[in-house]
Amino acid sequence: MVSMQDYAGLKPAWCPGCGNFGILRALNKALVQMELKPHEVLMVSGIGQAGKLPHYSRANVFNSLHGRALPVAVGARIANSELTVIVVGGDGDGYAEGGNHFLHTMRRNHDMTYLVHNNQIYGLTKGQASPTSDEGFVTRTTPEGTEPPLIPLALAILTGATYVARGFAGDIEHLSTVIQGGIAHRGFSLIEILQPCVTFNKKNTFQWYQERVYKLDDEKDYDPEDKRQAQARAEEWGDRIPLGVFYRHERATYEERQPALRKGPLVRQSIESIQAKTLMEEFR
Amino acid sequence: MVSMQDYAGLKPAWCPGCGNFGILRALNKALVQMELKPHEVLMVSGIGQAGKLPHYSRANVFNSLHGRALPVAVGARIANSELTVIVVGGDGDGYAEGGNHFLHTMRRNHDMTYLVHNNQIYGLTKGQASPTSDEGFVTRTTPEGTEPPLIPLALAILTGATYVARGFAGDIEHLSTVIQGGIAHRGFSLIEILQPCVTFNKKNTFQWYQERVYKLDDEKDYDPEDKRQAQARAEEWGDRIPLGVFYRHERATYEERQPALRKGPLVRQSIESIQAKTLMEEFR
Amino acid sequence: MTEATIMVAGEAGQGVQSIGLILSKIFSRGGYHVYSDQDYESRVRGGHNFFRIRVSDEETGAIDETLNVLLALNQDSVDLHRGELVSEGVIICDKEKVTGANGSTLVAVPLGELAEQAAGNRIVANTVALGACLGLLDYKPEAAETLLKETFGGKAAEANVTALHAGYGFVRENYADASPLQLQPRGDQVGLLLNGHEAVALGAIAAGCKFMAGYPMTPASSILEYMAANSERMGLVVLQSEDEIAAINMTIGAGFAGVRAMTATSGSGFCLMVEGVGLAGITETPIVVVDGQRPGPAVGLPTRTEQGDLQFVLHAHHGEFPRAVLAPSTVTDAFYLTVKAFNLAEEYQTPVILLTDHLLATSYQTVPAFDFRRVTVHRGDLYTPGDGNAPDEYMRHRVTNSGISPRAFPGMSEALVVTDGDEHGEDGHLIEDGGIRSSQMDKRLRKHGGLKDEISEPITYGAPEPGITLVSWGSTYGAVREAVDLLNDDGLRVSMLHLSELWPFPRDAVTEALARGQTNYVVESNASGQMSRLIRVETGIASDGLMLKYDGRPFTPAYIADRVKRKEVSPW
Amino acid sequence: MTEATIMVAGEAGQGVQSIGLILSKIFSRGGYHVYSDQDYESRVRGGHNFFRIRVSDEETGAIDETLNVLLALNQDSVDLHRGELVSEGVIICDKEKVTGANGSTLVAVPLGELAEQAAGNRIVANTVALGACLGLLDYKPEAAETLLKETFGGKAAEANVTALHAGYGFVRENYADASPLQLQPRGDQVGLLLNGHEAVALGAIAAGCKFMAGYPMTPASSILEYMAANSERMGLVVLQSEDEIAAINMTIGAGFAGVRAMTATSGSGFCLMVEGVGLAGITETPIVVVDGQRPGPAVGLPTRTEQGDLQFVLHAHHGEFPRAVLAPSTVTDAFYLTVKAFNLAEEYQTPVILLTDHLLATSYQTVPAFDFRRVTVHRGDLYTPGDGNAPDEYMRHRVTNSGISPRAFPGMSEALVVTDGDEHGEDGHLIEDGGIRSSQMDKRLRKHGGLKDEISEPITYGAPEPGITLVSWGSTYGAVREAVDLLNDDGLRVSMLHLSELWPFPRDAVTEALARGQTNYVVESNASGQMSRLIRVETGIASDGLMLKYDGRPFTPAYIADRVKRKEVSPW
Ligand SMILES: Cc1ncc(C[n+]2csc(CCOP(=O)(O)OP(=O)(O)O)c2C)c(N)n1
Ligand SMILES: Cc1ncc(C[n+]2csc(CCOP(=O)(O)OP(=O)(O)O)c2C)c(N)n1
Ligand code: SF4
Ligand code: SF4
Ligand SMILES: [Mg+2]
Ligand SMILES: [Mg+2]
Repeated sequence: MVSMQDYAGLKPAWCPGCGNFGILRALNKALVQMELKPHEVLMVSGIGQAGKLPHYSRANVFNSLHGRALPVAVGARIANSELTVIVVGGDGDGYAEGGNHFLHTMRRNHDMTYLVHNNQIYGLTKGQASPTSDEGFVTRTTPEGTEPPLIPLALAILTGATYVARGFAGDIEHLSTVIQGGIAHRGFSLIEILQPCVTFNKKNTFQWYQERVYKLDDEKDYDPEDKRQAQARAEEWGDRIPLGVFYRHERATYEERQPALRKGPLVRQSIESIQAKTLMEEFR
Repeated sequence: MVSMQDYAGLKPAWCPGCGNFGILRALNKALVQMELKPHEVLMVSGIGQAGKLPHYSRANVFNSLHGRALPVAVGARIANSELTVIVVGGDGDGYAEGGNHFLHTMRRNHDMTYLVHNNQIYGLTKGQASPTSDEGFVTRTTPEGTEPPLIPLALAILTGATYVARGFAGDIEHLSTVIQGGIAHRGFSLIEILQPCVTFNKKNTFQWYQERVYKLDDEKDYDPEDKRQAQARAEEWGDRIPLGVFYRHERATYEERQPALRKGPLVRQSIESIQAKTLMEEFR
Repeated sequence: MTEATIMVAGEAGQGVQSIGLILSKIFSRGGYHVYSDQDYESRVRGGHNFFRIRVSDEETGAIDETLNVLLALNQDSVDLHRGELVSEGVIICDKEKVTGANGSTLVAVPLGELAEQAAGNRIVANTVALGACLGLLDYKPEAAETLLKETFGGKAAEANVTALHAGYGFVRENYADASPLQLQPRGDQVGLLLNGHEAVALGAIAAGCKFMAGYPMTPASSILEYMAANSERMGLVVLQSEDEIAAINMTIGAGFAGVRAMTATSGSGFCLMVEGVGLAGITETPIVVVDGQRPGPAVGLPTRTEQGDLQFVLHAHHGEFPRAVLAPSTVTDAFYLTVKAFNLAEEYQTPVILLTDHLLATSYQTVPAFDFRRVTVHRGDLYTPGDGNAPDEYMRHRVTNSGISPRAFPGMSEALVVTDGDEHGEDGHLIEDGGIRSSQMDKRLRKHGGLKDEISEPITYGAPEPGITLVSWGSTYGAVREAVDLLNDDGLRVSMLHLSELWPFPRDAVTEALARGQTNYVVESNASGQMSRLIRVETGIASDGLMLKYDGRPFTPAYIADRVKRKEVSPW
Repeated sequence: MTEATIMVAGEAGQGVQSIGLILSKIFSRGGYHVYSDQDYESRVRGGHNFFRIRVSDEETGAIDETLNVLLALNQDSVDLHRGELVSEGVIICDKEKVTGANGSTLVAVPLGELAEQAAGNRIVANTVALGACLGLLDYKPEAAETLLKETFGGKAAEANVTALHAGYGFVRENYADASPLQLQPRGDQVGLLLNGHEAVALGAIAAGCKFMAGYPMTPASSILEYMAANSERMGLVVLQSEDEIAAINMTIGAGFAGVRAMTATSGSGFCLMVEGVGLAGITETPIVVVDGQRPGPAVGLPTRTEQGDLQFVLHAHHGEFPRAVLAPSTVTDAFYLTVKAFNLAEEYQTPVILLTDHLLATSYQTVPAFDFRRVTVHRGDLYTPGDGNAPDEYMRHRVTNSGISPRAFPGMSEALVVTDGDEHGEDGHLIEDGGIRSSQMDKRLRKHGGLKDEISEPITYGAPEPGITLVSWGSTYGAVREAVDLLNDDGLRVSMLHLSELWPFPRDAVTEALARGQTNYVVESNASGQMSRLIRVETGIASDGLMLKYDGRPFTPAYIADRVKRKEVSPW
């Protein structure tokens, strides 16, 4: 039996009231409910407030560079395809510095779950613009207001992610369910999480989100297998902001396509006596 | 009067029959027809067969790094907002190495025209997979076939490019018109060009494209200002491949949003006696 | 000599930095020399922070380890820093938050209560603390009043001023004799009070930098933010890019198009810029890149200091091209060297790297007002059309004796400006020929010779015929210089050889200076003695000892002096 | 001694490389030692290419500048290379494409015509040329037949064999006496024929590399492509990533998870990998990175050779951590050093850089078959659960005397494996404390000491008490060694000091070796004498002269010998 205690990590260094607390709790709950043991889980994170999360949970951890969590996770997952790989990062980490990896990791459909804590701001570096800052948002680096934001969920649906969802740090139950869905899903899961930054983002507060979010689950006729519908909802942002699973789709994962992995995880294959001599003979 | 002779550059080092010849001709024609003089034009390119194009035309040229043409062009355009900036690169250059710049340059809507020579392969490095290689395409680096491709035009429409079009190296007249439209457009223009690589891509040949392309202009009711329609067409790829202007939209360019540029191009502002003393006094 | 060191300490979010900065300003305006450093964690709330202010009637460029006053906003601060107090030192604390100080003199102020009483709002408790601190030192609160009024407008100003007096009055009333040390305004302000990165940003604007692209990274973000804050007023374009790769390539684009441009980052970001640095090298594009060092490798300690990037920035990029590396030693230096960086970049058409660090970036220093007559703009060899300069004969990379080819800007004349990150010929178009390659390499490398002549001599200070020479560079200047004084006062014959202009390396001057001494110790904030290796390769001289520190904390004069006396250095 | 140099030359797309390679194989299989280099432009069709084959009955590791046979596929090739022929040299050419050779002996073969006659298809004209070349040398065509059958299946094989005989017969008939030089198969094959990057890839697979991520770049793509071609057979995963940043970080992820992993690139790509190299350093993750050098800066000359990245790879990354840099000298070396790279990476849990270059990567060499008994796998200190090793006490970065902390792999036991690109404590979690920081830095840097002991001594060769020592490294081995022979034959006392294992630097051995000689010249393919600077900083010894070449073309023995004789070196 796995319990919340198993996932109790270091004391978080986040600001009191930060949305990240809810995310941490929701993630731990999901792992507990799925009966995953900490050593079966690898959390890979980038740099930022979000990127610290793995230290505050308990699992295998690779806290990498700003923007590079995805490729590190890809390498680890290819090396050991038995690991449950959870990738954690912020909006700047994932969509600015890491934007290129974001596109291509989704395209390849690696089997992992990517949590993007979207506070629409750079938290750790103290309040600069993010690619998801609302248009016209004034920050320390954008006195004239920010450019129109990227639309990550729509990008994800377009680019090949096979589970695309949104949660809200203020609704831990729902978020935890969405995360469980992502982990259970075979393929790349993107879960964007609305995460109030109580210190630097005075616009998109708990209340601001609370007033706007609604659940796709509650929409009758909403079918997450319908790509067109999903794309339209993914572009919805303003008075109403949808939560839940936007899109779900089955296709072969990268790992499934690799002949070398049919024999099991790479890390379990002995390398003591590789048969490379036959290759050498081809150079005669 | 500007003539084709004004745009005659070095002898191209491309393979005989390469689609790039048609693109070069179409671009030069567009510039001539728009009566732009070579010194008014800055061509910025990346590295690859496509990236060599500016050497074979005649203008100001910055042939930069693999994947980095866009940011170089952005800097140059901000410095001198009178320049007509044309950016040239391949599919690998633009969508793999340069993927992150692609996203964010479109988001900011810099006023420039980006020509992506899409031969669905890496030409200069001799035949590796590209992000636009058709799914399952076997190359030197992908013996098991490539992953599903990115869908650049749809990404562009989603992300904020304001003129999104496709041409075909085999239809110089049409391509030249599309390029003229892009240059005339105020904002970021993405023009993807179907460019057969006669040496390394034995699938997507002139004939292959010829059999599939059709023109959006010929579709009645097609309205390039309708984003939904544009997105649907941008995802169309297979038996039918649309050419022409997918999407056109007006919004402020990055340069228009900059207060500092209201006084004219930065490069024309004297820097001999900057009034920084007042700033200094604020540190008393 | 009057001197005091005051520390403000507490959690992130308690206002340590703002109290510290206001105190620094008050003393600076009062005619004192101030040097303030900061210590904070990579978090936004909680943890432990401090801000140390050294106030002196003599020039100072380093912090002192011992404290006269500790303004403790929580119990942790008392526990952690009590030991640093001089024997007659005093702790000012929030009566509600601090429960004891075990033997030290404690000035317990009910900050919240006083704030509430005075201004009806606990929000101004920090200003009460400020007042309390001034009260303790018996420092007239008028300057503080003015400052508060400037900082806060209207009503808030009033509340703060009231709070200030509440704190001041409370201490004067209850603890008038608590501190043996008293400070009084000395007279007119000596100059400016600013930190190293403010000086860099100001220098850049003064030098005519019109475009900056950057991606946030501690401690370099402050430059980007200062430039952004002043962009409209000063006619700059400041762009927060998607990543550092974009930032440097945008900078190159602007430099190519004829605009002075820069970017700023720290180690990780510099890693991502390396390819661009080389692109600027081969295309001969002027750019200025600030690398604000912090402890590495990788993310390291994001809010600490180190001098661990020297060898990296000297050798960053495959292949070879000329560059200049300038490492400002002081806030003043940061200003003038930034101006110099822009001039060198344009005159030699090559990247110039400004190597700062977290210590210099975030430490405030009282400095004389900058002399704008010393800010001159040298744009180097420019192409002018006409008179035997037919536009169609213009070649961007013409081979010349100096290696410098006249620059034209695209679109500014009929001359076509062509360049390439591939090896190219004089006309800028790509080539395959080995001879042309060599001639372009030679041409570019010849610029190293010119650059070499631009480098100022290193600073020497202290005993003319020293037994021991301390060799240092960059931000350690103040600490080493003061250590030299301490050691000479103690009867040792010690000198300093300090470099701020690092590359091209001033080989002859360093050789000569080292020859004058007997023993040389290199003092640097890194683990492998990077300057010591540079000296070795350039002069053949091996250091007699290395004093290395790489815990992320700055050197202090006492630390250095102490180790020199005990010969506590590691071998080469 | 029998020896000949044959050049195949023509446009890109004419099949220069395939004729050259088949000829090389024929001679190698015939018992000769072969060394072949390639010269081509950064384009796919057109321009000018050549492939030079040196055939000798003695071991050889470099090319000879003079040609015995020039197989010219177009007129350009005749015009460009006629001057390189020895006085009795012969040009074989396509009668239809070459109009004259101005004095040289010309064997004009109607390639297309013969192809058409023999096989009904002009496509096999190159095989006619091949036959013609063998005919000229009177070299029995049986081996060529076998090879063609292996290369082409079924019908195509037949056509090619017929074409071969057509060319062979034509020349034997019409030009039997054209060449004074004749070659005959000597006997059994000496060993293998392969190029440096094939050897690296083979070494990697033999060493147990199971994952490679890479982004195409000349000359490193060949490794990625070889690995991909053999991925299914050998159970490897090979991933062409979106960029080099992804490639190195994927490699790190796999290394962390317990799989031997590598990436390969050239200078520009290495620039983008620098941040990752440091991440591997601070997280103590084993990775192998190949940097296949080509002339820089930036894009430079993409298809040429240089040794311009040495100082860069030594210092790439901000901050400090241990690394090893190995620069294979020969194809044989490339194989064994790759194996060593994987062992060092895992034993010392740190990045190992294999520094190759375009010359080594693309030159084919006959080498003895690799001895797989010398391929041993050392995975270093591994954590094993149980027996006082409770999983919940496992700490990834435990401080040890050697600096090496036992590795556990995530998911392979109950031990949690935690690491961080931030500075961290023994448990891998991020920290702010200066003491922990220093202890982790010290721990990591201690691994340098262990690594140092693993480095093999440099190679010395030639005169035991030399007047002149030529110092060299990496791919120049063959050329320098032969130059030493030439010079000693000419009566000079010359020796070679050659390094392939560059870092940690074998300081004592180099100091000692240099002390034995009088004068030392450093020979390297770059413009600033990068090895010479490394020697200076490590040993204090300055070079007496630098022989530098940076036109993208390789050194030849004659070039070196000539310059040594004329003392044509540049000063330090
Ligand atoms: C290469 C690099 N560039 C920049 C940084 C500095 N940096 C650290 S976190 C961060 C952004 C934080 O924003 P986000 O990713 O949204 O995370 P948050 O703190 O908001 O959770 C930046 C720019 C870095 N560590 N490395
Ligand atoms: C940083 C970097 N990585 C890799 C390369 C090698 N490279 C040169 S061109 C190219 C790809 C060419 O493909 P594409 O961009 O599609 O252009 P094409 O040749 O097909 O026109 C690559 C990988 C490089 N020059 N720089
Ligand atoms: S700064 Fe914002 S994101 Fe960071 S911990 Fe504080 S509230 Fe959370
Ligand atoms: S390789 Fe392909 S893209 Fe390159 S020049 Fe040849 S045909 Fe064109
Ligand atoms: Mg954020
Ligand atoms: Mg392409």
